[in-house]
Amino acid sequence: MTVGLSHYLILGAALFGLGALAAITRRNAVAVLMGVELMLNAANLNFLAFWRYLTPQGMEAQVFVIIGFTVAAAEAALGLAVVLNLYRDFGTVNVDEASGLKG
Amino acid sequence: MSTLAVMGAFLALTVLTLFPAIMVISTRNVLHAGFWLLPCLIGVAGLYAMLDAHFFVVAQVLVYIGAILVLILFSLMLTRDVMNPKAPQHNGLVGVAVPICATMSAICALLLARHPWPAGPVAAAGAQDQTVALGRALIGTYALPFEAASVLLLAALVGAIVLAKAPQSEPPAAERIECPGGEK
Amino acid sequence: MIDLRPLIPHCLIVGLGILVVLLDALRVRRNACCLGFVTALGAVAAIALDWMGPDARLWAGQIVADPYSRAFDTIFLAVLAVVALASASDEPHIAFAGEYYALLCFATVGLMFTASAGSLLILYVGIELSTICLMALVGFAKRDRRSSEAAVKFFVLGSVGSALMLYGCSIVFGLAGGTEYGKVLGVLSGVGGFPIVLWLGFACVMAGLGFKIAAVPFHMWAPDVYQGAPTTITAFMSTASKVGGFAALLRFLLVALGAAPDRWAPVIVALSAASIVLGNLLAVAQTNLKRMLAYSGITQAGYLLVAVAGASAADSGLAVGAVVMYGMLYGFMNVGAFLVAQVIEDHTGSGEITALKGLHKRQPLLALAMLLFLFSLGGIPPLAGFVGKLYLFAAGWEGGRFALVGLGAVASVVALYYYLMVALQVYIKDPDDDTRIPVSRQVSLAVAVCVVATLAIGVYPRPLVRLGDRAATALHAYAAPRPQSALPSAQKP
Amino acid sequence: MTSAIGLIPILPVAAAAVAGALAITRKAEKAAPLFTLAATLAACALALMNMPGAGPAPHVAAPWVNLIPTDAALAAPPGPTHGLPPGLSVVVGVTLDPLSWIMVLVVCSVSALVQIYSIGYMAAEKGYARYYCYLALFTASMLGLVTADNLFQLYVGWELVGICSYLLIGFWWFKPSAANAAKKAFVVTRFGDVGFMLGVLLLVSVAQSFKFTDVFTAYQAVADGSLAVHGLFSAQTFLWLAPLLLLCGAIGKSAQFPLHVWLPDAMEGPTPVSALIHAATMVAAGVYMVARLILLFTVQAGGGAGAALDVVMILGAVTALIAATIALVQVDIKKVMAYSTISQLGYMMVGLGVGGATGQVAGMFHLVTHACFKALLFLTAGSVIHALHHAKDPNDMRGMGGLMRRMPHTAITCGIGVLALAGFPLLSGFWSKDAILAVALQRAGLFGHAAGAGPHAQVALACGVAGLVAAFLTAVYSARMWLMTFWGKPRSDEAAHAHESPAVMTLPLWALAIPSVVAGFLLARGERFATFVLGGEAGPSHENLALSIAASAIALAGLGLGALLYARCPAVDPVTRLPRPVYALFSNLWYVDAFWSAGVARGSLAFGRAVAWFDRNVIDASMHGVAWLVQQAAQGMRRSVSGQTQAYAVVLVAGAVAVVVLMTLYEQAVGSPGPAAAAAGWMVRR
Repeated sequence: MTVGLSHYLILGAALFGLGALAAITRRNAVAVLMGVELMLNAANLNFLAFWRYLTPQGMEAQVFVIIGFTVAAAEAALGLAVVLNLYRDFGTVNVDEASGLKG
Repeated sequence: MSTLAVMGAFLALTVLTLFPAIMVISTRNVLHAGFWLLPCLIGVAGLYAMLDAHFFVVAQVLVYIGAILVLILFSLMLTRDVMNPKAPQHNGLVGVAVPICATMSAICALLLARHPWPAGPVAAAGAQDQTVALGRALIGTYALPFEAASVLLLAALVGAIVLAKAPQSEPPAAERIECPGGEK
Repeated sequence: MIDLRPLIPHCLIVGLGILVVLLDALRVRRNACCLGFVTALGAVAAIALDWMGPDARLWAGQIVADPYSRAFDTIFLAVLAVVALASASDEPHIAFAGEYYALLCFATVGLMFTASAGSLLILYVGIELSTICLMALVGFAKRDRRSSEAAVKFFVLGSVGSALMLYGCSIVFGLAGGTEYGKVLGVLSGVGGFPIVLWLGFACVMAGLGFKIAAVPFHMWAPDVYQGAPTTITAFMSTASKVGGFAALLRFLLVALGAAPDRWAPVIVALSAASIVLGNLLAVAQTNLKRMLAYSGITQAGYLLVAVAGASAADSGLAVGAVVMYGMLYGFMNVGAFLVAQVIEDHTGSGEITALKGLHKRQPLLALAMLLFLFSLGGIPPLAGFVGKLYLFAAGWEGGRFALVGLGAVASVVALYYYLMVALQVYIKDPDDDTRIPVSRQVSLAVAVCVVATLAIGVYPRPLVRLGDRAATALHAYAAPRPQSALPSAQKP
Repeated sequence: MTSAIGLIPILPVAAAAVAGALAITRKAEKAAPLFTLAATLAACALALMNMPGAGPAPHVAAPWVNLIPTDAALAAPPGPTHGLPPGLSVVVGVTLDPLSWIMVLVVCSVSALVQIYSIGYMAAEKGYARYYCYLALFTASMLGLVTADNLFQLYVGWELVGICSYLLIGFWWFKPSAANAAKKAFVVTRFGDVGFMLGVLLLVSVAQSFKFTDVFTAYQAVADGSLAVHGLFSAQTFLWLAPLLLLCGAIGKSAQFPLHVWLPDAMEGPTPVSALIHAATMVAAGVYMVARLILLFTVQAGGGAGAALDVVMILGAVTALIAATIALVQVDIKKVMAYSTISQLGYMMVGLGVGGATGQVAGMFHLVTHACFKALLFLTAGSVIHALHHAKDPNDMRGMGGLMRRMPHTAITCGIGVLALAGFPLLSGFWSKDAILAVALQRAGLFGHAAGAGPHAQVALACGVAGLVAAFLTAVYSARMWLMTFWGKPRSDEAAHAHESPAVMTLPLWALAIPSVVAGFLLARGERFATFVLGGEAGPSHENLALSIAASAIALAGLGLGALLYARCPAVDPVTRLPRPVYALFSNLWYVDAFWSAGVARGSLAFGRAVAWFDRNVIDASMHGVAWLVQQAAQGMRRSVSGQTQAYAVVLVAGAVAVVVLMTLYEQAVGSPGPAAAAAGWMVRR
């Protein structure tokens, strides 16, 4: 049995689900950010697997991954600033404690 | 490399990726979760290597592990003193989120695995050729998304600076503490 | 050599963003309101430049400049101009005024990319660019706890939405070998018409776009974020950003998935019905003006989706025209309503609907403007909202979505209830305090622009109809060169 | 000169703008009526100068907008469309055919008189210019509605009338009851408007044009089978659904059972506004619309009997009867008149329900005469209330009495109005009511037979009889109202010291009293009216002496009964001081009185109370119930929006999953294997 495209895709799906789970269930905002990074990693893995197995001559997948990296970096930078702000105003970094807006 | 060795390497990398991912979710200590992210990202870099995406192996290590992860760990340490170690680290949504995320993963995995993808890997170009081609693409066909991504980074930078910079006058400390739902 | 003229307006707006930061940093603010005016003027200039540029498809159709994209660009830039103008009076109080306008400009560029996107790559970049800018802008009022909370919420949900969308893009890429819409369309002509996996990609991309347009069930962020964000940003988000989502959605559905409308239509119908019902129901119960407008915005997204659903069955021209038209007039009337809300909130410190009590005594012209916006949102003739809704429902009807149009009609009645509740406060209730509410000249000008547009479009919609018409023709021409054999029914041997 | 008729609806809008400017700037507010009155009179003059004659009716039109002009749609290959064609255009136009012309005159004259009257009535009120701004806007909307030559304009006018009534009923916004009444009027009529809008859309989708003439042609073609109906409906369904949807609009606007609940509450507005709403504008819109589109109600597949007309007629009869009984038990003078209006609108519907030109003429005739005397009645009521405005409840008839001497002009003109309303022989109401009863009973086969399509004979008979009963009740409550107000001795200090209103208020009363007396007679019992409306053709004759005598008798009997019951109520009985034999005679009469009280009157009073109870506790309550349910559901939903970011994220992710699942279900419904089925198959094969 050889390692095929679907193996990578299944692994990506699992990683995506785990990332989503982290983003949804962890209270700490930084941990939520980690979950989002895992989800983005899963998508990047998908892209590179497709690239390798289906379009090794094409460039779009790699460009997409670069964009994915950029977005991840941007979100990390901005996200941490947002968390810092939350900490300043609420004295906490737990996402679920900032729930004054509702209804 | 023999087929078996490839399979073995893949399985090892799978474990290296998924087990730390599970630990990121489940471990109580957030700082430990941050550290668990390291092997996970390294595992993904290994997978990139198996896919012959040499540039991205380096990029993964530099960008994710070198920059993002350090940023995350740094901010975890910055805010750690406010985290009560006895307070729950997970919200009440675990019971709902696990089935939903599991369903999502299962649907994705089943459908993607079932699809009749065109056969077999085609030989990939060497590392140097690949990188050259990527560089050309980024100033050629894909110049626009590349430039747009640079604007995106600029915007994120500007936004992060604005948000992170302390306001001129801090609100009084007393006001900060009595937040709704602050006492869990 | 590639003709880059179609990208001049994009470059102009990016340059404008950098310029205002520099102006701010170099303290070239002789007049405190200078930055807002510069931004507004730049936006208007960009509209003119945009329409002077040639039609083109650049880089293998990744980005398309045509009347369709220009019509939407016009909406984004007009909203940018009005919002920048309205923010100008607050400029001395904004801590980072230059950065504020710069981020608005960058967000607008991102939206312009989404309207021009001919591939998921550009679409994703555009959506991310606008979302990241808005994340920072939502949290801009740093000393306001609600602003910080809204920023966290928008950040967490926006990141999850963007991750879902990227994952969806990867699946579509895997199927098509590329994300240019023509390639995606090619997948549909392959074996089995609509590959099952494409659903997965579609669902994930739809989640990202649904987040942008705030349609149920991807809407949960909207009320909280709208309420917490600075009101000018809310005005921008609830109009330009929402319409940008529709610009991308229509092109994606009608071009990339244009050969399988019967497959995606049920999803659109379901989202539309759910948005209309839930948005209305929750709007009824609101006491905060911005929250009420947020839920009403969810309902409005549902109305727009009625036309999109209509585009699936019949010729799409009417639906595209209707969406362009409604996008434009919705921009004006909704921004206007939020600007009035901002004036009231600044003055009274309260965002509750009751803060509008007796507004007609405290500021009669502003009260009249609010009444016009509310009636227009409620779809009462002869205001713009009526004509727009007529078009949307006509498009839905044309597409055979009779039940959905019926639901929309009934919902319009219910919607009147909560719009009238606000009108009641403005006109019927006595104010607690009789002092006049001051309105700065800049805000007056911005509100006046919205009022004139709301009235003019309602009384004489012809020019806007022409605009929508041109946009529809352009999209039609863009989709048309694809082989008709791409239709699943035609490719049977 | 003809082209100037386009100004008829525009002039009052301009005047409203001027008045609005005065209201906002709060300068020279007293000048507002000059502008609005001038505009109204000018519109009236324009109409008079362009009276439709033998030739084609005066008409101007201008293309306004192509509704669906997409080049893409035009370029597309012809495929199945579901209705609206590419290039459907709206041509705005003003027409002055006889029907419109009459309405323009009625609207302008009533509006002008109300404006004059309001100069006195509203003199002490705040927001004087605002009031005139609304009045002018109201007039303009109604003029736009009645001069429309197409459904689009009709619909726009329809909605504007609703908004204006909202603004006017809520004019005294500081009274919570006024604010609520305004909201109620708007929301309740909107329920009907939904049906109306759907009906318009349905008709336009089939006719592919907004113009009345095109719509009629298309409708006739569908009935003949020469035009197919696309979409959901069969031709048969379309033929009954379209008129009934339109009727929904009329039920709301013209306050027909069961949507009449808004109208009595609408009395919260200033009284002259009530006069305008009840006589010429808001409520007349529904009747006018049905009359204008009567062809749609009459034409049925294969010339068969009209189910739609049956509905119109029954609805009208039920409304007329119920409202009349309720009016019997009211003590608020304006409430009596409100229910009376509802009842009379029911009458008009009965007339329209006969169908064809006959029904159209009968309904419109009553609309015109009713406009005269009901405007008169409301203005007199306003005069009384104005005189008693220091009283705790100036509307309560129990606090009135004896105003005849204090306010002779008001009392006499009110008396004329009451007699006209009751159908006193030879007054205007007598002729028009008689015409309605005559056409209804003719349709039923009595007094000669009517040919052509129309409602079933049994229905017509029942409704005609109901009309007779209602006529009797009308006479009773009319007499009661007048006697309680003006007769006898004052029952309160305010009534004892009331003063006649100023000339600016009494002159309009006399101006309305004259047509209330002579309008019916001049229009020669509806025949001259019919000839005019039908554009020169001689209208069918409904001359029937027997019926006229019967109707007169019923009206007189009702008035007499009312007099018997209420002439004594207002004060200490003067007859007790009469010589004994005469008193005995009156005592005997008193037995008759008691008999009637115990029998018919008390019975009908009880019935009236029961209906009022039903009205309040069932119909009103069900409206409130729906509102309550929505509120509860909304509050429940609201609690589920917890403010927890990650709960929102769950919904977001679940939404994406749900989209995939939804597509699976849909695919299975249409027969191809969805992802779940495909996945299951894959597992089995492994």
